[in-house]
Amino acid sequence: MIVIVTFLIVAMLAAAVSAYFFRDLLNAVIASCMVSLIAAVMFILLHAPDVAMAEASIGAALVTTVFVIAIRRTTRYEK
Amino acid sequence: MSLELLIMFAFGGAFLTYLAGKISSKLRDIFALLCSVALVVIVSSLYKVETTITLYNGFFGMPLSMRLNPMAWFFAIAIVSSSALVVLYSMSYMKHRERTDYYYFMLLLINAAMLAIVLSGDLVSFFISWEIMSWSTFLLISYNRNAALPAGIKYIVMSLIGSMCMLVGIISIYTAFDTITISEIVQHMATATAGYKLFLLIIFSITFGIKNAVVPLHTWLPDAYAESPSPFSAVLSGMLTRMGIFGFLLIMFVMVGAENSLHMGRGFFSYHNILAWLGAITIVIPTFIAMLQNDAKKLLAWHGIGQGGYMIVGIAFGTSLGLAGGIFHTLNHAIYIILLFLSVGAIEYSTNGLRDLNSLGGLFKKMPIAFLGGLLGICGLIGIPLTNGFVSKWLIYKTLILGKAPFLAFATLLGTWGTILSVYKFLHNLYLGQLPQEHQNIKKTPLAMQIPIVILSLTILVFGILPGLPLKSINAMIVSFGFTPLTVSIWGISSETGTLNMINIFSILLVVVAIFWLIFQAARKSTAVDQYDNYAAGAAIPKDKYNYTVEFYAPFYRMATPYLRDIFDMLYQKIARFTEFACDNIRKIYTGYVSDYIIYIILFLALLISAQLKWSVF
Amino acid sequence: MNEMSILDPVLLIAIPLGLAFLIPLLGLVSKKIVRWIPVVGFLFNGIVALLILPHVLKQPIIVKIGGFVPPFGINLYAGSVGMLLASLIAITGFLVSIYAVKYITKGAEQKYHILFLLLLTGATGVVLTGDIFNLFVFFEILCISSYALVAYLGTRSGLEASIKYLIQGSIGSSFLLIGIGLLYGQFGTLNMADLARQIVDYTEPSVFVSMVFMITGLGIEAAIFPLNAWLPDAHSSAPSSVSAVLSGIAIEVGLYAVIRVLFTIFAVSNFFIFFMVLGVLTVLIGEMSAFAQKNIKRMLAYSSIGQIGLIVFAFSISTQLGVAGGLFQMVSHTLGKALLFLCAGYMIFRTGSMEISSLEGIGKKMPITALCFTIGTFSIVGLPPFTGFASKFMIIRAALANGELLLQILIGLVLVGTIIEGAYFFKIIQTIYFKGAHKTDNREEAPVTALIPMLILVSFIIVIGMFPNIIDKVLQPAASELLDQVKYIGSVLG
Amino acid sequence: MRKCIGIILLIIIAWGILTSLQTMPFGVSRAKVANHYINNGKDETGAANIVTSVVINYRAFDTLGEVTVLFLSAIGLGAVLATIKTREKRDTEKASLILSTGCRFLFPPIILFGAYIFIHGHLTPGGGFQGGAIIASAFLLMYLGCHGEKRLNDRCSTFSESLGGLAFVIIGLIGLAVGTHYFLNNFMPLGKFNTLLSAGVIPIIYIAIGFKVGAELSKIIDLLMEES
Repeated sequence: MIVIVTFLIVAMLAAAVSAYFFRDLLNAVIASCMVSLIAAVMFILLHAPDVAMAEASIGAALVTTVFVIAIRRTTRYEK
Repeated sequence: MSLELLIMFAFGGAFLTYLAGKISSKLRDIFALLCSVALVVIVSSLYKVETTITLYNGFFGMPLSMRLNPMAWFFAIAIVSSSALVVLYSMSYMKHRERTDYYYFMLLLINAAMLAIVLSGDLVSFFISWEIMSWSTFLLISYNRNAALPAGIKYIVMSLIGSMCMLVGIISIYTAFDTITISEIVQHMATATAGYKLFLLIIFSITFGIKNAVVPLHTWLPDAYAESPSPFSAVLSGMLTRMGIFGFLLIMFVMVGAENSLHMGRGFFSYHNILAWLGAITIVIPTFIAMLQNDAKKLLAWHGIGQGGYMIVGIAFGTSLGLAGGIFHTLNHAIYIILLFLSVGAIEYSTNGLRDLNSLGGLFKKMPIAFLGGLLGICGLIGIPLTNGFVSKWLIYKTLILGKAPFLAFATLLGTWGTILSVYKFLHNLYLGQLPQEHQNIKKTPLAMQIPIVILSLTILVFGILPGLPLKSINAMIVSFGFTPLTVSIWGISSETGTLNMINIFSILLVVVAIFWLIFQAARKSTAVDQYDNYAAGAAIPKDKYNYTVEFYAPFYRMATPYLRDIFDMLYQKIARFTEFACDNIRKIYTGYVSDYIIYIILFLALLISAQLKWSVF
Repeated sequence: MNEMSILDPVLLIAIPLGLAFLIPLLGLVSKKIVRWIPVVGFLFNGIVALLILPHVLKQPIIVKIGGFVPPFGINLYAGSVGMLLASLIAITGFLVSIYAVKYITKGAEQKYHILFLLLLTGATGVVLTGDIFNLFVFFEILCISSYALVAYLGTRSGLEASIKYLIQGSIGSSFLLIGIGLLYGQFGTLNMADLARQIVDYTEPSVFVSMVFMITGLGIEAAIFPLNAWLPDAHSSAPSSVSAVLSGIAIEVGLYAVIRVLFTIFAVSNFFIFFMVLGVLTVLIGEMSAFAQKNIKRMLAYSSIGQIGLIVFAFSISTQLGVAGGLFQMVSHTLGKALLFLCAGYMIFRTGSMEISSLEGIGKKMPITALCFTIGTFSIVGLPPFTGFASKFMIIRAALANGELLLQILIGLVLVGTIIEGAYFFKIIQTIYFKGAHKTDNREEAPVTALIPMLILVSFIIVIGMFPNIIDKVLQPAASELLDQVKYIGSVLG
Repeated sequence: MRKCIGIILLIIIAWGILTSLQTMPFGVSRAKVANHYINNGKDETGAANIVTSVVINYRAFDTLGEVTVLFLSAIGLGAVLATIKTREKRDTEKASLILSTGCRFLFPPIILFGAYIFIHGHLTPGGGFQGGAIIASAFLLMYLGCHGEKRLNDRCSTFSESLGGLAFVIIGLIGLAVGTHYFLNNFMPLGKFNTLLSAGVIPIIYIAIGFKVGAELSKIIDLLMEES
């Protein structure tokens, strides 16, 4: 169990940090989507399935879409 | 009851006049005149009445009251009668101007506010009326547009500074004594410390000094007088500015009390002495600056400042004679300066707005009534015997000589000499000398403008010959301040060193004048020639040179200009410019970049956190 | 209590919310009805609030939402302060929504009315709630609707201002949320009274951290000096009817929240000197920045900053008089600034420009509007006999009452700010009436729907200015309510 | 330079938060309010899901506010986007048959799942918000997978969001009118614990919220998609 949690936390941190460093904004969005997704899993592990549900659908799906739409309307690469 | 009626009449009349103007301008004129005449009637019916009424308790539970006493009545009658004359005058003067409804409304509102000031029995209603007066004055000063706009701003900013000082003073009185009623404050004042009294005197002096244009605070006045419509200049100079004198009387002799305010400080550095010296400076410098003016109204405006100095000297000297002189001079000044502004206004009306002394002249024949007004006005201004100015100036000189203040006396005399020099220029350049060609066919002065001039001219003579009429009620006022009463007769006044008796002077002068007149009549040999009928060395003088009054005091002008600059005005301008500069730079805090703003926010938060966690400030 | 249940303060929030939800449905039926929905809603609110107001002066009404006893459920605290501000919000909202009936003609009208309704509902919620998280929720409603309304005109400057406002506002919201979270972590409750009770005997300095977070978060909406950079842009690019409520209501409500947090929850007394200096800085910087403006709405917006500074100063005197003065200043600023923005709205509409120089001759063109504008400026500057004077009088009185030197110096600076304010407002008045040629334009007065609210506001300004006793009866209990933490805790928790 | 200052300031703020957090022991229940919810929630509200009992009963007012916030963001977005008219047609590739068929196939189950979540909000984890979000994700799938084929019915979404909100408020007002006169009072019988028809008004409110949230989130997506 502890291994899984550690792995998830490391992955989450890695995704968060890489979201900061990506010059390609689309990649950054996907990375932040991953953060949300892992967070959802973590919530399930912490016995909060309802929060997990919200996080998965809103954090991972809807927000990502909104970001992608925004990128589509502007530029893809950070200056 | 009649006090409430008076105030309601004054304010209500102003509003109704405005509404009447929406119906017809004739109705408005008549209504305005009726209102102001009715006010005169009501006020004069209240002669020797002393009452106090409470208007309402609505202002934070403070009783707002009105009270009538000799001082209030004296100022009230002066206000209402001068405003009635001015309204009458305006009926013709303002006829073809725009926005006359607004003009009358503001004029009557100012009048009502001044009435409320002098009648107010407590400091809050005093302040409220004071402020109504200030902002409505601002609105009317700006009426002439263009050059009037900066004048208005200058006026209102200085006025606001004054009001804020007064507000602080009033509220500090309220916190200290828990009352705003003047009569109660008087009783409490005994318990106050000398320092507190001095604080009150100074902070109120700033307000009243600004309004009365005592020298370092005078700079709003010349522009404001010169740029307002002439009838309003008359009100402004005659009564509105003198609300400052009313204020000085109120704070020095009513609220703080004569025995306190005249013993504040030691020797030269006592409050009233410094005030008297400021008054003396106010007499001398503006009077000489007046000499340099080429604008008739500006010239009068500078004299307005200078004459204010006499009043200040008189009341600051603090003897019953001086006080009487100061107060009487306030009234006299009101009469002759209104007269002068009205006659200048008449010229302005006839010449379509000209008031430049260099391009006018010889209007004596064309406008005899205006000339009469101007002549008697400047006689009063100088203080020639038989005019009212003489009596009050005599009282002030006498006070200063009796009070062993040679320097002050010299200053007042110096002021009078300056006055003579400069008003001669005024009189000469307007009425005497040659009439320029283009003014041969000027408009006639309408009757409505002539009547006030005549009435005021007569008043100057009446008060000059029978000074006892107003001096009686001034005497009552002085007694109410706790001074020893003067012995006043209808012809004059007697003091411990000499008696002023106008009937003697009058009869002597009458005889002298009659003799001179006879001599002149008998010896008259001159013939009248046309102004272009003159030659110099056989050649006609060029037309533009014929008016020898142009640059009347040119040598003096060249000599004195460097010393007679209005340094205070320059200083204030500098401060104003600096403020503007500072404002412009402060604005740049808001850079327009969100990142900066976020830094501000985070900085604020971090500062507070570290202040607490590191140093436990809170 | 039984006859009061008809007049439950919760109706002030529930009915406008319901109406806001109803608008899209009505929009399907008729576009015209929609315009009148906010009018109806705030008329209702105004009546209810004024009916409740006398009841709460002695004893606050504690509304238990869902019937759960605080601190377990959410409660509304309808005390004198809350009801005073709620009535103010309802009245202002009513007047401004009448104004908006004709004024808002472009864009998604229906959405404007929803947003407007919700903006003021959020404000009402903030002033009535007794629960700190509930405060956050209503605060969000207030903020989000203002973000959207600022950008409503869709101009470039509007969008830019909205984005700036959004960024800073979101930072504020998250700080507020962090603060609330820390408090909940420390005390395990969200009820204000319960929190206050526990904080009284809690000595850890870290409680201060949560307070600072909350103050900063709320301070951004309240436009206290270093946090107010969003305001000039936002208030000047919104439609004028929105600027009126943003300036008149939104920042006041933000300030109310700051004060509530400071006075009731934390009751920190030695923080106030700092706050007072901040208030004076806000006054000076606001007024000085306003002085140099050429754009009338920006000038009004900066002047709002100055006024907020004055209110902050008054509150941080933290005496009965000072707090009452601050509340009074809130009332007079709301009335005055709403009036000014409403007038400016049609002036700008008629001249087609926001430059002050373009207002030349508007006094002839729109005499009534110009007159209302003039009265508004007089009231804001604090000239009698208008409300601004009465409130300023009270504040100066409060400042001088203690005889503290610091207070005297600070009030002096505040008065310097007032003089600067006077200078620029009087300049505008000259521009309106006395500048420009003597040409006689044909009259283009604002429509009746705009004039009615203006004239009502003017009459309020004059009546309250001449008879401040009317409102003083509410201000005194309101001030003692804010200052008396013990009574607050007692009346909520029993 | 600016970055350095920013980082230093943020470190100070983090330090502040950390000192605060140190005073809270992790995992230890100190909150008496929370204890009350855990111990009495079942009896007072009749909901098997304690989270739901808090969200829809104890703190229903907050929930009403949050629903409004969501409503606001949809309306606000609409209001802002309505004024910006920069619609340009872009060339989009049509989705492949497999993708679009798959999406169409998945659409009803996702909707059903969302409905299940909010109908059973008082019994199982989740509720109106989650259910609504899931429904919105179904619409999102349709927009992504079957480009431009199926659009949200404007009238229908307006109806459901308005009626959802209205239902919430009206139920609250009924609570004020009947029984103990409290706004948002759970005035209906609590029913048999742990059955579908229990917990009084909670399921009704949750259904309303579910419809409302679903409609609003879908609308936001619709607005943004339409623009791009």
